[in-house]
Amino acid sequence: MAEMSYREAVARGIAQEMERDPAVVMIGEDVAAAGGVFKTTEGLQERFGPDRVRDTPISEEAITGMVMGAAMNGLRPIGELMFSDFLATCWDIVANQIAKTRYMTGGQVTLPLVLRTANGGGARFGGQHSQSLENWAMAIPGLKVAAPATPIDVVGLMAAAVRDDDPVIFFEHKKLFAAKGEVPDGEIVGTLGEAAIRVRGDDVTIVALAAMVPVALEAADTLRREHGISATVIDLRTLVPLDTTAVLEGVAATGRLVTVEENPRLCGWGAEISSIVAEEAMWDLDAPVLRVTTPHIPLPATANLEDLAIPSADRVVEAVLAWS
Amino acid sequence: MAEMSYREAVARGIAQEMERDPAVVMIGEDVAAAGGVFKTTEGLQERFGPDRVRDTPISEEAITGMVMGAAMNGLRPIGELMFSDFLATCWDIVANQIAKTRYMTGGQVTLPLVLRTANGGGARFGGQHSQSLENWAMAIPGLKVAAPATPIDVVGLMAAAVRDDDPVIFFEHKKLFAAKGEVPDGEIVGTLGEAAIRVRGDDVTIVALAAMVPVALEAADTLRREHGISATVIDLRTLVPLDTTAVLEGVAATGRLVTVEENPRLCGWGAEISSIVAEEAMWDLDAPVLRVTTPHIPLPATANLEDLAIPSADRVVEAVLAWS
Amino acid sequence: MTDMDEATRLDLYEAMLRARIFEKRTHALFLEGLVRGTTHLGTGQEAVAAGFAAAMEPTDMTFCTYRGHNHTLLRGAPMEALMGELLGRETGICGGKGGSMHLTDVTKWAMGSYAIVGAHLPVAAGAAWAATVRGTGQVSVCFFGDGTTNIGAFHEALNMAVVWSLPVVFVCENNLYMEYTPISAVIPVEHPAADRASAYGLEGVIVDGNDVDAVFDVAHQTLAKARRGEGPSLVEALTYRHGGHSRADPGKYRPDEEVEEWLARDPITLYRERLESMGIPGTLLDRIEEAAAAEVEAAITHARTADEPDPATLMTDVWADGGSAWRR
Amino acid sequence: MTDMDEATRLDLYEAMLRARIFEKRTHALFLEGLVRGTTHLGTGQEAVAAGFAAAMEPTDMTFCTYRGHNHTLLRGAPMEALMGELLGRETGICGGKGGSMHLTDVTKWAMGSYAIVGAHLPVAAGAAWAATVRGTGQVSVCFFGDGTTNIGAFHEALNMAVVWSLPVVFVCENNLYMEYTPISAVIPVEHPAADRASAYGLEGVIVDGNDVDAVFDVAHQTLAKARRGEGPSLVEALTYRHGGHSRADPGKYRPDEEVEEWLARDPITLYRERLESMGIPGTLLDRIEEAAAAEVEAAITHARTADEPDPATLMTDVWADGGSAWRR
Ligand SMILES: Cc1ncc(C[n+]2csc(CCOP(=O)(O)OP(=O)(O)O)c2C)c(N)n1
Ligand SMILES: Cc1ncc(C[n+]2csc(CCOP(=O)(O)OP(=O)(O)O)c2C)c(N)n1
Ligand SMILES: [Mg+2]
Ligand SMILES: [Mg+2]
Repeated sequence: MAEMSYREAVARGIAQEMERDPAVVMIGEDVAAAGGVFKTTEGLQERFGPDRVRDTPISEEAITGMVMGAAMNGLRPIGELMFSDFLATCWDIVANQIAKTRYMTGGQVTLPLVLRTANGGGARFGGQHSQSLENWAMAIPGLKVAAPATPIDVVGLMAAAVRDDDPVIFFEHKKLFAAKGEVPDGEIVGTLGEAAIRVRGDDVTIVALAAMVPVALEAADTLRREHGISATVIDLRTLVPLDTTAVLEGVAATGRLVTVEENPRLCGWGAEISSIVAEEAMWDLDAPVLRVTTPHIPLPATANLEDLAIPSADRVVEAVLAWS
Repeated sequence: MAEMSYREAVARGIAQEMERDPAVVMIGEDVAAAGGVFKTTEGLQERFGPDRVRDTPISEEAITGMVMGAAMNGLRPIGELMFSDFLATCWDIVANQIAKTRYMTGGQVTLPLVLRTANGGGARFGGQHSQSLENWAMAIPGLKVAAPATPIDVVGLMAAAVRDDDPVIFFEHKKLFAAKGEVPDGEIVGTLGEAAIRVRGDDVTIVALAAMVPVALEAADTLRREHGISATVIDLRTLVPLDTTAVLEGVAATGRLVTVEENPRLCGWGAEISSIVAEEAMWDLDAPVLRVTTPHIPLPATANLEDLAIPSADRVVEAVLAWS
Repeated sequence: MTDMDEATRLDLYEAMLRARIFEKRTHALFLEGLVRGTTHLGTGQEAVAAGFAAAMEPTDMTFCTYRGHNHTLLRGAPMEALMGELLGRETGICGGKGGSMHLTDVTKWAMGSYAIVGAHLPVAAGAAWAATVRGTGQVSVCFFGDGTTNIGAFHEALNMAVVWSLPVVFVCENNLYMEYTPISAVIPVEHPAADRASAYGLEGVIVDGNDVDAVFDVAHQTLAKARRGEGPSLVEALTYRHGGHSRADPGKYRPDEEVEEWLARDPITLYRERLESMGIPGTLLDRIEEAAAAEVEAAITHARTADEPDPATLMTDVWADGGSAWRR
Repeated sequence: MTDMDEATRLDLYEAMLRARIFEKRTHALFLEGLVRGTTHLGTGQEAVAAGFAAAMEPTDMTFCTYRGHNHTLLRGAPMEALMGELLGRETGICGGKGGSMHLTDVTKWAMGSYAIVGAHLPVAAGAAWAATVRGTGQVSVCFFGDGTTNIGAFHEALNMAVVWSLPVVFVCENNLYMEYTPISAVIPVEHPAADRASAYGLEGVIVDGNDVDAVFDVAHQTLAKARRGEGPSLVEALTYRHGGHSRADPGKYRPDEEVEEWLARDPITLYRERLESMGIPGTLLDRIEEAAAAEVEAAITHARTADEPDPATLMTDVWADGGSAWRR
């Protein structure tokens, strides 16, 4: 059992899988010799060699397209997109090719691949390097979507993603890289589609993802201490598969639901969850379903504005109190 | 007053604006000499000349990037993407550059541009040429989104889009190209953000867009004739700005809401509307909000499967009856 | 020039005829409304598909476009299953889910027909990369059109494939047109592929795409180069589509003289003349043509009489577990 | 060689110094934590920005990258407003919303700093296209790095700009590295831009990017060519960044000899030597340097003492109406 940062957990998870299976390879910009611009892949090239861990040109369509082709011919490749915002530069390969090829070929083509990417705001990088794009991937049939919030989940979900026979978009949150957590020694393998109940409560269910999980937990703590409101906090961990069972059970138990999304409001993952609850659990609700999101704006660079934009524990508390 | 097809209305709307304002220009693949692969731009090059209506290479990033640059330097360009699926090939330009530049520059850059594209299924083209992607654009702050359902709205919304000082993604539905409707002579200018109430009823509100509008109307008709249920049918016409007033009034009046989306389920525009209603009008609801969507799958090519996938009037009727 | 025996030549002739008749009948079925949606025929371009398919090893991989009937068929995909797919039947090679633009037969290493211009170039390179990592000795062959040379993915794939010295052969079928616009209107060079080769440290290889022997020869050389570990080639095959771009397009945007000139260089007629001049009896060649025609009719009958896909298959094969569940 | 008077030369020297000192102090402020997020400095590459800015007409347009402080400043953007943006103040040129990677001053035709590699090449071409349609006589100048030559947008923009014969000058600042990876590791040619020029029917123009006179001269020639309606140019300027890629990167992945060699070719030192050899008194050059330093300190003081942006501005300027409403 060792304490380890979220950043270190990325390399640990990848190493565990490369160790296990020679078919696992990784490519991306500055991932090999330099160990990644976020230092998430440090040591992997030294350990697994230049054939299995390789630097690429600045060619996102080539990176993702080659990962797809490699998966079609016997490898289990991992591709890195340095920032999730760059998914847009290869979205055709991801959303139109990788996601649809199995279905369009009647199941002939299997694509066991992972696309990893640094996601999310809070780093003052401005509108083109700060987006939370889990909902882009969630909207595409044929893609699985993971977004861990803790070091142990980074390792476990990375293993699950690499072992899964379907394409997985794996979002690593920049704001969490430095966060530390206990990670047991030995092999760790998680499960795609299982949410984690981080706290159990009776009054309200708060659903969050990635960097919004600590925000939700802080809000739950404030609610308990200052307002005597006990909240269940659900960390979805993956959006596809989506653990609707955990969400619906939370709603049934508490009668209230608040989602906390880092993405801009329109068509975010919280909207999907709200619509599922409105459709299937309306009679369980004692209050409207509230969504706390970044407003529907690009993210500003400067600190005071960015901090206002991204959901804070205070905004979550307000949302809960609005109906108490 | 002349009867005109949806297809002809596209060229009519563009011509009206090119006639009025020399800054309006149009580029795209096969749009000029050939008049467009869907014949939606026929006659425009003859009428306005090769400098204002121009064919491009197969270079979607160049098409959209050049449209952006032209808008920065005094033109009001219209760019065509032959199929909306190809938005993925230039999504960085659209979602990261065009959408965000005004905000990131503190309002310095104005981008009065329109990106037109043939959208939607039902043509047996298969998974890469049939998608309904209005929700992709809706999810991006900084983009306005229009998706007309009738020839007169094609003309009016095209004019509104061209005259608007913000970027507008204009979805023309393939399935509607042959549909005819009355279009008055003379200038027609619509408004972005105004839904149309196509039918008024007391029992349920059905919200639809583009090719789902005729489907909703057919369902409303069946409900009236066969089940004595009277439905309000709202054609949103634009997703951004979103006419939430019309939707909330419909819900308040009928106490029931069904959305009809052609896109695959997850994170569709109906989810956003459902979440708005769950948040703001829950107490008005007498029944759960139901979403009728294409299942969360890529679209199959063959007729019998594609017809099963895309929402039909029967499925809308079933959804309404589920809670009657 | 690779020396070829008569048997190989007859195979090439037969291959081109199978493709030609398949496309001719497909077009008729489209006009009849039996093939729905769209078709993009390879009529006139058979020599490129036949020459390469004949030179490839069984486990070499083919990546092609929506104009991919020729390529998929000539890698050995069963004709009934291809026709079944075009007619959208449950016997279709993709169960009716793909349609004309997505013919695929992985059992024959026909790794897919891709309908968005340029996307499959990096995919073909990736498959070739896997071949090197796994030491399988396979080569990827990637077919695309002249218009595809202007899209970003072309540039990214060519550069990366060369830098990594991957066993992939990029074959540009230059048929002079994109959909309705001539390639000459949108490039500042004469040869869309060959004149770009030096940007990737490659030599531009141009071949008469209507001379199946010449294609076969270039295929041999470039495949051998790739197998020797000497990296990619970029081949520009000069050819022409006899019909329009797709569906019922009459192709009226093309000057009559140009069309006539190219029809006069029909790869099949030319090859028949060559074979006859080599003393191969016309009767033998006729029998090959009759057999091909019979095979196509049989495939059509098989497809026509097949059922539509089971509605339940709408929800299958999104995921590797065979299903489409997104929740639990 | 464009003949230059002493005044022009002194302007070039001053320009490089203003940029150099601005970047030097910016780096210090970043390490102090006053500049947040990230910075990508142009230190060492000033001659490219200075040479082009000096040759451009006031309404010519500049499109640059996240490494764009030099370019935006030297087109005439007010230094306080640039420093204000780096410090995220309400006095910032973008009101604090853009930050280091998005410096823009449309009043000076500095049309933006773009942070996603390659995207601004077609945008610059589009602005040039508008100039031709409207007959404004403007030229677009688009700066980007060596690594950018491998992304699809580069290829699409170059091809289209040449086919449409647009007044745009593409300037590749080849500083030998992408982030931490040398360009030589990811291209099969020697010159990332120049060796690709022929693919677009252009001649490859290579210039010593550390010789401001040479850059000024190439700028004159390529701008004039564009203004004559003779279309785009692709210029590869050989230069080097003195520091790391961004933020606190020490750039340790670069061999010491290489760094020393390039530091010895510091564009500013070289130019000072040239000016002195022409008889310009060192005292005059010192005064220019002192004035530049004073200007930068004043800009820093101005920025430091400015307020943070009004929280209300979070919701402004998504739309042309000044607001951010998505519903009605
Ligand atoms: C990215 C993209 N843009 C546009 C299209 C529409 N389209 C389909 S085929 C085609 C022409 C392609 O020309 P070429 O590459 O020469 O191939 P050919 O059809 O001649 O075989 C176009 C523009 C597409 N499928 N994908
Ligand atoms: C599409 C895209 N991929 C990756 C990045 C991350 N990135 C930022 S700068 C950079 C290196 C660019 O190198 P070069 O073009 O030589 O410009 P330089 O930084 O040397 O000025 C990379 C990879 C990006 N911003 N955009
Ligand atoms: Mg062609
Ligand atoms: Mg560089």
